Amino acid sequence: MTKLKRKDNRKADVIRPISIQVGVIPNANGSAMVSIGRTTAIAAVYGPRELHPRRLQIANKGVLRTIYSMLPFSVDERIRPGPSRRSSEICKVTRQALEPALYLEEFPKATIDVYINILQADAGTRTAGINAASAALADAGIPMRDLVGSMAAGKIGDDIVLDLEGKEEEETDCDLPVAYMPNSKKITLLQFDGDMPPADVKKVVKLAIKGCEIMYEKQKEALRDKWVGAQKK
Amino acid sequence: MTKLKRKDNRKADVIRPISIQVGVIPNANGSAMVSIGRTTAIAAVYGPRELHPRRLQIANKGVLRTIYSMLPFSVDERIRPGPSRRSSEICKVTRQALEPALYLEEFPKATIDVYINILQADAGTRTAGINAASAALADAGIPMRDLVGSMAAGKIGDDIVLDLEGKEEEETDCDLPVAYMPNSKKITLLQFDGDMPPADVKKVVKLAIKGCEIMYEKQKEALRDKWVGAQKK
Amino acid sequence: MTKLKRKDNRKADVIRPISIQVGVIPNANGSAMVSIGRTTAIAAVYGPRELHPRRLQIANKGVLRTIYSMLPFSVDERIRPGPSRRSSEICKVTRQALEPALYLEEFPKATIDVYINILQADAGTRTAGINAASAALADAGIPMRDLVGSMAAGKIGDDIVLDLEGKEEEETDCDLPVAYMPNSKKITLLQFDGDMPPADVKKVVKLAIKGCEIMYEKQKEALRDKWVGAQKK
Amino acid sequence: MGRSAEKVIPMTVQHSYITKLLATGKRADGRTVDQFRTVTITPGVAAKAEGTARVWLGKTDVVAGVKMSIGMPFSDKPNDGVLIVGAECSPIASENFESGPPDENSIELARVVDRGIRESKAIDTEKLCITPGEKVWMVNLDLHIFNHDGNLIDACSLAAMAALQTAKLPKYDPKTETLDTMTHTDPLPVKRVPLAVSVAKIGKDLIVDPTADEEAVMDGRLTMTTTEDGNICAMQKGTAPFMFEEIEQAFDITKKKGDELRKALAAALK
Amino acid sequence: MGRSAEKVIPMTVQHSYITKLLATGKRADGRTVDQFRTVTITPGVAAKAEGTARVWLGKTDVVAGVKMSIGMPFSDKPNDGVLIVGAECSPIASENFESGPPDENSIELARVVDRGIRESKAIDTEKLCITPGEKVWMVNLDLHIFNHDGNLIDACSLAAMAALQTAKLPKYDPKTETLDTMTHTDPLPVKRVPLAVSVAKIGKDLIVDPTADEEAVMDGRLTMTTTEDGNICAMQKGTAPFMFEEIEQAFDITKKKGDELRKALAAALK
Amino acid sequence: MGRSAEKVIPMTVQHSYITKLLATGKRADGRTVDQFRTVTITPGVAAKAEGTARVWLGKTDVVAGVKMSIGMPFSDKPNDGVLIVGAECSPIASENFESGPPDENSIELARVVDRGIRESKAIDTEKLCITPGEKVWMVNLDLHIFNHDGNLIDACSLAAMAALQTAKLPKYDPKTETLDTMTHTDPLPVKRVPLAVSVAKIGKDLIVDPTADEEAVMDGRLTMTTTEDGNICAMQKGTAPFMFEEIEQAFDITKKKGDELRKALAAALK
Repeated sequence: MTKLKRKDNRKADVIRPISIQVGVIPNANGSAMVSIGRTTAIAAVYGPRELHPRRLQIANKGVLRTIYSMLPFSVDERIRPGPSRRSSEICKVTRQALEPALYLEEFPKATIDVYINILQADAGTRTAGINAASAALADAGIPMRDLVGSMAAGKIGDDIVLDLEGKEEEETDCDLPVAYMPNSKKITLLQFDGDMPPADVKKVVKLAIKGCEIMYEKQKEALRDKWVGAQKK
Repeated sequence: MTKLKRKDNRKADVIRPISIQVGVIPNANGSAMVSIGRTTAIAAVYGPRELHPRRLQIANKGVLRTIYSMLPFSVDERIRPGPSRRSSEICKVTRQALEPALYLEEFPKATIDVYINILQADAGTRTAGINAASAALADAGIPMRDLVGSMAAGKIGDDIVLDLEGKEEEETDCDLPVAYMPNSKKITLLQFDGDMPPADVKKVVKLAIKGCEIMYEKQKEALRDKWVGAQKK
Repeated sequence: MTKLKRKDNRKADVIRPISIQVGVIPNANGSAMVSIGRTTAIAAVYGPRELHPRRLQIANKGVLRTIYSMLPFSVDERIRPGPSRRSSEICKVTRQALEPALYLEEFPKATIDVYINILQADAGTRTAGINAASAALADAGIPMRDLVGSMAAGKIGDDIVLDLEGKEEEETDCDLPVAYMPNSKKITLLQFDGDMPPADVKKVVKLAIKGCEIMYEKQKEALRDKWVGAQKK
Repeated sequence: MGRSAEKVIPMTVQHSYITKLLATGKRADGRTVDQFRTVTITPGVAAKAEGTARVWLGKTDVVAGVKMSIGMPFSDKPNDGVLIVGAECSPIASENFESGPPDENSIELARVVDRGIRESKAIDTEKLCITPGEKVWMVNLDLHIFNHDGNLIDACSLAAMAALQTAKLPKYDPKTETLDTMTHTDPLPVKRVPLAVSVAKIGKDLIVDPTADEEAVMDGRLTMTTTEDGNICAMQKGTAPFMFEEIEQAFDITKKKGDELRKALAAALK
Repeated sequence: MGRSAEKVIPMTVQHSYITKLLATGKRADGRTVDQFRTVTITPGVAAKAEGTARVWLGKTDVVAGVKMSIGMPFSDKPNDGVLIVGAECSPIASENFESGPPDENSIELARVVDRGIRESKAIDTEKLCITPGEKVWMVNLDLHIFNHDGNLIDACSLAAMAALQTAKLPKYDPKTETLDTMTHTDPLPVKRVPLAVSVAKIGKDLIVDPTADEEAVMDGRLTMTTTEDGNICAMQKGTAPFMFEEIEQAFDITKKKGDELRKALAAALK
Repeated sequence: MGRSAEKVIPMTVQHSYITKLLATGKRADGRTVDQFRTVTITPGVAAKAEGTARVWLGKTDVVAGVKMSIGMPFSDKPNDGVLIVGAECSPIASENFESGPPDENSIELARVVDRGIRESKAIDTEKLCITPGEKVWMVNLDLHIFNHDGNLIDACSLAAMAALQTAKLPKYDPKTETLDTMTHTDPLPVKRVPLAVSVAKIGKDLIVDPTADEEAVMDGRLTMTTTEDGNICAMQKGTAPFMFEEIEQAFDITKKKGDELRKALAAALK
């Protein structure tokens, strides 16, 4: 096995520089901005609020709605605003990654709306979005079973690596994003594109979980920082 | 007049091989698959059921809705899913071809939904669809004044012929689909594209009606077969 | 300053031939056709009538809705039917140009719908549309604070001119449409595309107001003509 | 046409009034069963179009407009110009029409008018070829309703033929491959005059040119498009069923009325 | 799948019935936890397609069809043909499906099937290049549901591979640059057979090939696409969470069941 | 902006509070009538764009981004690059904004910003021509709202000019006709700095930079886009009517405030 050489000289299990800030959208009930390297996601939470139209209300539980969208200039080749097949799927898996953390049964007939905007995209936008959404839900004061950390892992040559950046993602053919609730050890997002024996896939899942745990701690830090900041005032 | 020579050696008043099977979609209240040569239509009936949104309900009668669509790979050049101008018109004339057979006044505020999918298209898809829909409505146990048989006729050279297949339809410039309820002798579908003296048009209508009567008998047979089959079990 | 030479030999402050006729759409509650040179707008008013869907109703006032659309063959290069970005903006400014003339508070939960169709377009379609809509609202017998006259002015070379026609509009880079209620001297539409010192802009606004006053008188005339005509019958 | 027109509960009173009158051979506006309302045909109503006409059948008011452009022929007809017909039942024309993309009724309207023109080869599309397989004239024919008082198909068909017959091609410069839409040269080549005539069935009676009130109570509609030589080039049955004998009657009525309308059209375009 | 399927309030009675049975290793239809329903694969069901297959898993009934055309390659893959997968959960198949553009579930279905084929390089896209950077074959693979009784992803994946393996290229004439869709020549080059197998979690149990009733009460779904050589080329977790150990179990189940399905597919295409 | 912002029943209490304060020359947040909130301009917030800037006016938070590509010029301007401006009032920014295609307010926002840039010829579009009539640079300018607390037009106009002034062209290789979006070379040629300033009318007062609360009670809005040489290049009246004298006052206010903003912009980009 030759020595791993990553584009940005990171070690296999090191995440790009992370910055998380909560409370960035004053109009929202909760919000967060998450940057991981040159990928930035901004999430805002509105709700719980009454769901309209009424025919979509559920009598004994609330609804979580997640809208993921990339700004037109967030990528190399401008993308048109509006939903795409890719973003529809991400909306769905993001919602399913977050739902297990919420007590939706406490909000009958209501909706909790999470909007995720990708400001710059350099790989890992869905996981950055889930981290931002998780922190924003907590920032909104919505009761949660646990925060949800999210991170992808992959493989470069023979090496299993954490948090692929853009160039790496282009060159590898393995991408495995995970979302994870550390308290209950529940995996709430799991997708995989690649071509590998199961044994390798397992290793990648394990490394991704490690990354999720790091993102989980970073979310807690950011929430604590806001709380401490508020206390000081 | 030279001797008629059809692509598939049929006589002028002979329909391609016909197969009708009812009860093909277990989830539906009624269903049927109709093949005429290499044209296959599958129809399913859902309802009578409450019509939503409510503003579309009619106080003293039910509504029949018909949605006709071709599968993308049913034709030579792939067609995109979703409604087209052609399919919108076919939905409308199909609905009007079937309505006279139903007692819609017995289902106030309700809808009966008929979905027609064309699996393979080799001319005569709207008439195949009407035959499938008629058999499916009967299969659903919805009270009917009569079954609706449907068949097109046309002209090749100087000859008036029944049931044009794909190649014939391309070469002729006369296409006249009819739907017909034999008991009351009512013509419930009549369209014509061509360029002919009225006398010829009359002859084509008459031949098409003959074809409708054949399709009518075939529908009855298929319904009887299912009934007998059910009895035997 | 060289002598002004307009394409159609008009003087700077002269409007193209005007024709206004009210009551042109029998089905509507009120209607008007306005031609200014080779620009023709037809407006029809339906309402006040109940607004659907109900969630759009406002408890203590009525809603004015304006839909502006150009017929596909009204311009040199055919335009596709349906809203465009340009027409959306015109719908909005047209609505805001007319609203101040109405007592919407007298029609709680209702809507007044104004449809404006451009039959031929040779510059000045939004102002022609507002004139037609104003006359149609009056024709519908809807109580109004005042009629709304509308006209654009611009600049050709060094000259400030009223009512640019198509060729002039192409060549100038100054277009300033105004709508105006003479009784209260309120400016209800004001837009400007160009590149001029404020002093010049002021002059153009003043000339456009003069044009609005002319259109205002023409509307009154047309309404009087219909009234007198009706009396004679 | 329009959503609520179809939904309307047959107004029993109006229905019996109209049918009782018809039993005596009369109609609410004094016409006989086979009489059209006053037909007014005004060509040249929109300066930017290659051809236009506005048609009134009584209070029904429609306009047709032709715009020409250069485009690609269909691969199976490399030498033929292309006809594209659109129709819009704009909410300006009736409280039953709604904004939005063309509904089922607008689409049927456009397609019935289209088929009559297409099947009769009314436009000499071969003369609209510029470079075979590459460049042909596109004929965009748009139908627009200003006021709906029944019988839209016939009105639109008539307006369409008037617009086509008065249309002139814009000047095309083959060197620069551009159109000069200010200068018009040759007339659009129109060979035949197909016109749609609709027959409405009310009880036992077949009437022509129904008003919106008559359409609201009619039991069926049958449209036939005829040409001057007596041929039929399109048929479309709408709403309720017809008997074979009624169709036979309709052949005669639509031919006779088609010829009348052709005469009125020729007079208007003289 | 479908709006109401997701909205449905877990039917307490049905849920406890299904879980109680599972505690004894049984399922409502008598199957074991790792048993598929009867698998029926019928290729060649639509004459105009380059390849088709209809697949039944019990009462679940889907069809896949391949249409080929000529198009431009993506600029970053100038030598590769293009695969485009679409899916339609048509309202013909369930009262829970609605008309309209593909919803979230249809899109996910298409994308999961697509990824298995794409990541495993099942189609030899380099052989689908006609002129590098300019002309390549486009493979349109459309999935359509006729009856939904659960496990749509597995059924569609199976139908997709059957349709691809039986597809033949229409004859392309490089001189005229036209396709002769009547004449078919070489088979579409398929190198591997990736098949999706979904595992449904109900309580502590992992079962395969869930019916619609079982899906209505399941706690989670995990799909893995495997190839004959034992690799995994796509995974997609749906609905509720999984524990790591459950994922490990799923590796074994999906490999074993994938091989069974591959055997059934080979037999059906013989 | 947004549906409910327009529907809102003028909150009598808030209205009288704001107008009473204004009668004493004060505003709820302590500003004078002609004072902007704190203006923060941060360029370079998105690595993949050719130019970006985020602008805060107090709590109003917007971002503008420029992406460049190669396209066809308009046929009537064969030597000019093309500017395309879009705006999205995303639901992230306010509970009054909704998902979906751009509404009337988003469209007006984009068009007003667009017109100021276009009419003032701020971008030297002739320098964006690569091959006359065939290839020119397309400048896609997208405006996005993160938090709406009033005065979106001014904020977006400022962000737009900051993004344009900092934008650099990606490297274009005329041989391969491809863009290297990793390498940026020359700055986008910007000749003038048009900035929109909106005046809100509340009772008798004209104020600048209204908050969302002030917009909810304002009687009218008038936007003027000025350039450094004192010219006006776009105007747009919104909502309720203005008197001629008020328009005259607005000329002075918008010029003065435009110059202030231009100074702040120059400082931020130094």
